[in-house]
Amino acid sequence: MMLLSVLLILLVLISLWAVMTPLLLRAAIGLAATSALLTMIMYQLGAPLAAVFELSVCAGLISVVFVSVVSLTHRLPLKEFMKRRQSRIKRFIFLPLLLVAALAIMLTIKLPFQLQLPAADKISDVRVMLWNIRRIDLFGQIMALLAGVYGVLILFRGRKTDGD
Amino acid sequence: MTYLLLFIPFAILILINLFPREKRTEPAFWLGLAVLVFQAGAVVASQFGYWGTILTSQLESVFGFNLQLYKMGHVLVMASALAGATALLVARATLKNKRDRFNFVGLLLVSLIGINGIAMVTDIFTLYIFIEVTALATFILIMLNREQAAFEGAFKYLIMSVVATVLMLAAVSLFILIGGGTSFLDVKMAVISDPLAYTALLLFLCGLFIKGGMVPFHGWLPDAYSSAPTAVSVWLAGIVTKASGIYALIRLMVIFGGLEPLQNIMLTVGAASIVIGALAALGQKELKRLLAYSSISQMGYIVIALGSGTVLGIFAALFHFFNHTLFKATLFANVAAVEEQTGTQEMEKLGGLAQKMPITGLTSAIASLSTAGLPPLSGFWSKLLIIIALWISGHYFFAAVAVLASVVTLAYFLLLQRQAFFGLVPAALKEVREAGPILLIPAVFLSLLIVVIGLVFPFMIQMVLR
Amino acid sequence: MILEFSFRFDQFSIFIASSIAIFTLLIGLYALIFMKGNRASGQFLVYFFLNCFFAIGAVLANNLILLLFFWESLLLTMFGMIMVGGRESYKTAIKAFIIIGITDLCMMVGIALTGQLAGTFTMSAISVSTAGLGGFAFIMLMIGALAKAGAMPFHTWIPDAASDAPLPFMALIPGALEKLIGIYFLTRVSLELFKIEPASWASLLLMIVGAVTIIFAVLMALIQKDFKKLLSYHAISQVGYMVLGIGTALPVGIIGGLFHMINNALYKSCLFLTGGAVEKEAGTTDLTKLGGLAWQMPVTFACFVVAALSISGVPPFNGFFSKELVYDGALERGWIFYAVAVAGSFFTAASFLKLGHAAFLGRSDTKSKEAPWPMLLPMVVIAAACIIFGVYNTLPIDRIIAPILGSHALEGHKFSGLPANMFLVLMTLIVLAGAVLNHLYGVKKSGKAIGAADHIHYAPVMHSLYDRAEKKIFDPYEIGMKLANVAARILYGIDRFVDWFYEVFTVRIVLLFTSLIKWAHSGNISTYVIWSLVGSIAVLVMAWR
Amino acid sequence: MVIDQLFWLFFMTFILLLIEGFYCVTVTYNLFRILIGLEVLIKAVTLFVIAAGYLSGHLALAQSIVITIIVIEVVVVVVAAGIILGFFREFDSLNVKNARRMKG
Repeated sequence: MMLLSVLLILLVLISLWAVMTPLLLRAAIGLAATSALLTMIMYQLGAPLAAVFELSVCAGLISVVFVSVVSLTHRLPLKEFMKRRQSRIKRFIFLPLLLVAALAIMLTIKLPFQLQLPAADKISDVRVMLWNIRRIDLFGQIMALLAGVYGVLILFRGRKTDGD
Repeated sequence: MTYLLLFIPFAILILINLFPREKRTEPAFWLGLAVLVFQAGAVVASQFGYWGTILTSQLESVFGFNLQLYKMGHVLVMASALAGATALLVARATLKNKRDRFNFVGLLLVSLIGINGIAMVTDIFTLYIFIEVTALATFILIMLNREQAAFEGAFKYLIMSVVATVLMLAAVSLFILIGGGTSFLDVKMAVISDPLAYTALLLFLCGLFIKGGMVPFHGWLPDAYSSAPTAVSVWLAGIVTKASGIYALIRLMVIFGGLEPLQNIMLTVGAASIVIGALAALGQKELKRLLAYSSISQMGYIVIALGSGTVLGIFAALFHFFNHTLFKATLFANVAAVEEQTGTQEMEKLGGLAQKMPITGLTSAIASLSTAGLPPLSGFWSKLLIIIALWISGHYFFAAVAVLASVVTLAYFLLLQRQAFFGLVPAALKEVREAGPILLIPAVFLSLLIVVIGLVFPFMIQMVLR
Repeated sequence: MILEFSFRFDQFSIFIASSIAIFTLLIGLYALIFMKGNRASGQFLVYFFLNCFFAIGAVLANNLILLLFFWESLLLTMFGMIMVGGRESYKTAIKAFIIIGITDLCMMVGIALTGQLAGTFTMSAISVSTAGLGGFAFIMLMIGALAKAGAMPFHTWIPDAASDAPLPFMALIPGALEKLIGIYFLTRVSLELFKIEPASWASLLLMIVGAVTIIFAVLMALIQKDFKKLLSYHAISQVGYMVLGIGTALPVGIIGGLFHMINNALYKSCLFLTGGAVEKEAGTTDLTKLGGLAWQMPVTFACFVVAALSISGVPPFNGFFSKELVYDGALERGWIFYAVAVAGSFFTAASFLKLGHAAFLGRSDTKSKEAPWPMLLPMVVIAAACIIFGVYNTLPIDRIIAPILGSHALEGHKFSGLPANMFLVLMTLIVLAGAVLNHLYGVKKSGKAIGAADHIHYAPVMHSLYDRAEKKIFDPYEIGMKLANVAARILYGIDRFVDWFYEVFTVRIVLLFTSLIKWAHSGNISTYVIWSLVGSIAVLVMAWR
Repeated sequence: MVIDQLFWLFFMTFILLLIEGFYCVTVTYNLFRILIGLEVLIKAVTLFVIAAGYLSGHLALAQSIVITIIVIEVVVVVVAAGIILGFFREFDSLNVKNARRMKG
C-alpha cells in the first residue's frame, strides 16, 4: 500500500512534468517515464503481461514515434521560443493549483458509498482469457493494426505526388 | 452468417493487396462492390432463414466468437451496403489518383468490418473496439486527398474521438469493478443493482454521443464532413457516425430502455440536436457543411425517438436510421456530381443547375423533401412514426419541437434548392453538363428506393409493426 | 394504438372523388392544348394527374393518418405545378409551400390530438366534443381545412399564383379541387368528428370566418385590373359562402354550403378556362388592353356569361339556388351574417359586370380568333352543367347532397326546387338590380360612352367617384362607395401584413438564432472539447438518481 | 475497508491525471502537446482499468482489455503523428491557430 501510494504520486508528478515542460523532446521523454511508472504499478498489482505490453509498446514504440515527430518538425528560433515560453507559463501556472485544489477536495470527502464487488473470476489465466474467451478482441486488434498500416502508407508519404 | 460478415470483407481486403501494383485498382473496385452486394444479399437471404443453417454450423467450431446478429442488425448491415456502394461509385468518379482509389477501397473494407462488428456485438468492450476500428479507418479516409482542410477536420475528429474513448473506457472499468464482466448481460445486472454502474452507463452514453455527433458533443462533425473528399463524406454521413454512435445508442436503449432518466437525457439531447443542427444548417454557404449540420439534426430525430421509451419509438428510430442513409447518400452523391461538373460546392457560385443537370436536380429534390418529411416519400413515415411515438408516450413538448423543426428543415433545403438548382445560371456555368452515369446510378437508385418505400409503406405497416 | 389504414366509400366521399376525377379529366384536356409549346408541359401534366390521385386518396381515406399522407402529398404536387410557371414563379411557389406547409403542421397537431382524445384514428369511429382540448384540436383541424380551401387568412398565395402559375393550375387547384377537398374535410370535421351544434362557439367561429372571407376578398376583387387576379380573389370570396353555410350547422345551411361548393367548382373553373382562352388568343389578361372579344370569341363569351351569371347568383343558374340556401341558414343565425352575404353578392355582381364589360364588350384593339375545340369543349360542358344544376336542381340536391346528412336530420324538409323564402329571393333580385344600376352609373360617370370599355377598367366605381366627389360630397351613394374603397385599402394593408408576417418576421427571428449558433462554432477545438465535457457533466447531473 | 481506500486512492490518481490531460488539451497552442495531453488521458484510463481488475479480482479480464487498449492506442498515436507531420508540411508550424479555419 505504501509503495503503491508513492508510485501513484510519482506518476502524477511525472506526467505533470511531461505536460508542463516547455521543450517538446522533454515532454516525449516525460511521457515515456510515465509509461515506465505505469508499468511498475501494473507489476505491483500483479498484471505482468499488461505491464510488458505497456513497457515495450508505450514506453518504447510510442516514444520512438514521438521523438521522430519532434525531430522532423523544426525548432523555433530562440527569441520566438522565449516569447512563447512566457505566455506558456502564464497559461499553465494554474494547472498545479488546480491539481492541489482537486486533491484537497477529494481528501476531505470520503467515499460516499460502499463498493459491492462481484465474485472473483474463475478464469485467472490471461492467455485463456485473451485467446479463448475474448478471441473477437484479437480480431479487432488485427483490424486496428491494418488500419494503422494504411495510415502509415498514406500519411507518411512525402508531399503530394501526382500519379501512381 | 455472423462470421461471414467479418471474414469475407477481411479475405477480400487481403486479396486486393495481393494483386500486382499496376493492375490492382480495377479489381479492388469490383471486389469491393461484390462484398457490398454480398452484404445486401445476405440480409435479404437471412429474412428467409437461409444462411443460419447452412454455413454457420460448420464455422462455429472454428471461430469461437461471441457474436449475434439480431433483426436490428440487419438494418445496419443493409444500410452500410447501400451507403458503401454509393461511396465506392462516387470514389470511382471523383478520386483522380489511382492509388487513392485503391486505398479508398481498402479502408472502406476495414471500416465495413468495424460496422459489421458493431451490428453483432454482445459485449460492451468489443463494441468499443469495433467503434474504434471504424473511427481509425475513417480518420485516414478523411485525409485521403491530403487537402489542407482535411488535416484540420481529421485532427478535430481524432481529438474528440479520444475524449470519447476516455469516457467509454472509464465506464468499462467501472463495469469490471462492479459487474465483474463486460458482456451486455453483466452490464445490465450491474446497472440495475448499483448506482456507480449506472453512472458508468451514463459516461458510456456520453462517449456514444460524441461519436454520433449529438449537440453539444458535435463540434468535430461539420468540420470532418466538409473537409473530407466527397466520396468519404458519403460514407461518413451515410453510415459511419450513425453506426458508431447512433446504432450503438439504439442497441443500448433496447437493453436499458426502461430507465426513466435515460429517456429524459435522450429527449433533451435529441431535441437540442434537432433544433441547433437545423438552425445552423440554415446559415451555411457550402453544400457539404449544410448537409453535415442537417445530419446532426436528423440524428436528433433518431435519439428523440429513443427517448419515447416505446417499442414504436425504437422501430421509428431504426426506420429513420435507414431512411437517413438513403437520403443523405443521395444528397452527397449529388454534391459530388455538382462538384465534379462545376468545380465548386459554394452555393453562391451555383445556380440554375436543374436546367443543366436535370437528373441530379430531381434526385436532390426528392432526397431533400424526404429529409424534410414530406409525403409520399419515405422520410414522411419515419418522422410521423417518431412524432406518434412521442405523442403516445406523453412527451407533447418534444413532439411539438420535432414538428416545428421540420419546418426549418424544409426552409434550409428550399434555400439549398433555390441557390444551387433553381434561378439563373451564372455566366461561369453556361457550359455545365449532366454528370456521368457512375454518379447518376446511385442517386437514381436511392431516390427510387425513397419513393417506392414511401408509397408501399402504408400497406406494409400492419405487417411491420407486428 | 393500432394504425389501421382503410378506405371509406359512402355517398359523400364517392361524390367528391368522382367530381375530382371529372374535373381533372376536363381540365386535363384543356391543359393539353394550353400547355402546348411550354418547355415543361410533360412535367406539369405528371404533377397534374398525380395531384388527382392524391386528392382522391385524401377524400377516400378513412384513417386520419392516411388522410394526412395524401393531404401533404398534395403540397408537393402543388409546389411542382407552380414551379413550372417560369422564372418568377419560384417565389410564389415557396410562399404557397410555406403557408400550406405550416397549416398542414397545425393539422398534424390537430390529428394527433384528436386521435389521442378519441383513442383511434379511424374517422368513422371518432366522436369528440369541442370542449377543452377538443376545441383546440378542432381549431387546428379547421386551420388545415380552411387553408386548403383558401379562406382568410391563409389565402395570400392564391392571387400571386394567379399571375405566375400556369392557368390550368388555377382552373383546377385553387378554383375547384382544393375547394372540394378543403370543404369536404371541413364538413367531415365539423359534422362527423366533432358534431358541432348550431349554438356553439365553433359554429359561430366558422360563420365569422366565412363572413369575413366573403366581404374581404370581394372588396379586393373589385379593384383588380387583371382578368386572372380578379378571378383569384373571387376564388377566395366564394369559399366564404361555403364556410358560412356549413358554419350555420343547420341542415339548410349545410346543404347550401355543399351545393355551393360544387357550383363554385363548376363556374369558377369555367371562368378560369375562359380567362385561359383569352390569354392564349389575345395574348394578355390585362383589362386595360382587352376589349370587344365577344364578337371574336363568341363561344368563350357565351360560357363566360353563363358562369358570370351563376357566380353572381342570377336565377335560374345554379349559383342562385345555393346562395339562397346559404342566405336562409345565415338569416336564421343572425341578420348580420345575412347582410354581409348579400353585400358580398352585390359586389360580386358589380365586379363581374365590370369584368365582362371591359374584356368582352366595347371596341377591340386586337385581332383574336376562337379557341380550338379541345379548349372549348370543357368550357361548354361545364357551362351546360351550370345551367342544368340550376334548372334541375332537384337532381344534385335530392339525389346527392341531402342523403349525406341522413334522413333524420332533414326532418322531412325539402330543399330542392324553388326557394321557400320569397322574401330572400326578392332581396336578391333587388341587390342584383342595384348592381346593374351601379354599373351603368359608374360607366356613365367615367366620362365616356357605354362602349368605352378600355376606360371602365379603371375601377368603375372609384374613378368616377373621385371625379364626382369634388362636387357632391354628401351624396350618400358616394360616401358609401368611398367607405367601401377605404375598407378595401385597409384590408389590403392587412393582407400585406399577413404576408410580411409569414415572409419577413418569422424569417428574421430564425436568422438571428442562426447567426448566434454560427458565431458559437468558432472552429476552436478546445471550445468543442469543453462543450463535450460540460455536456457530460450535465448528463451526469440530469440523470442522477 | 481496505478495498474502499485503495479504490479511492486509484480514483484520485485517475481524476488528477484526467485534469492534467484535459487542461493540456484545451489550453495549449501546440498540436504536439495536444497529443501529449491525449496520451496522459489514455494512461489514466489504462491505470483505472487495471485497478478495477485488481480490486474486483478480475485481473485476467482487465489485463486482456488493457492489452487491446494499448494496441489501439498505438494506432491512434501513429495516425495522429501522421496528421501532425502532414500539418507541419502544409503550414510549416504546429500552431493550433492554423486549425481554426473552418468555423460557423
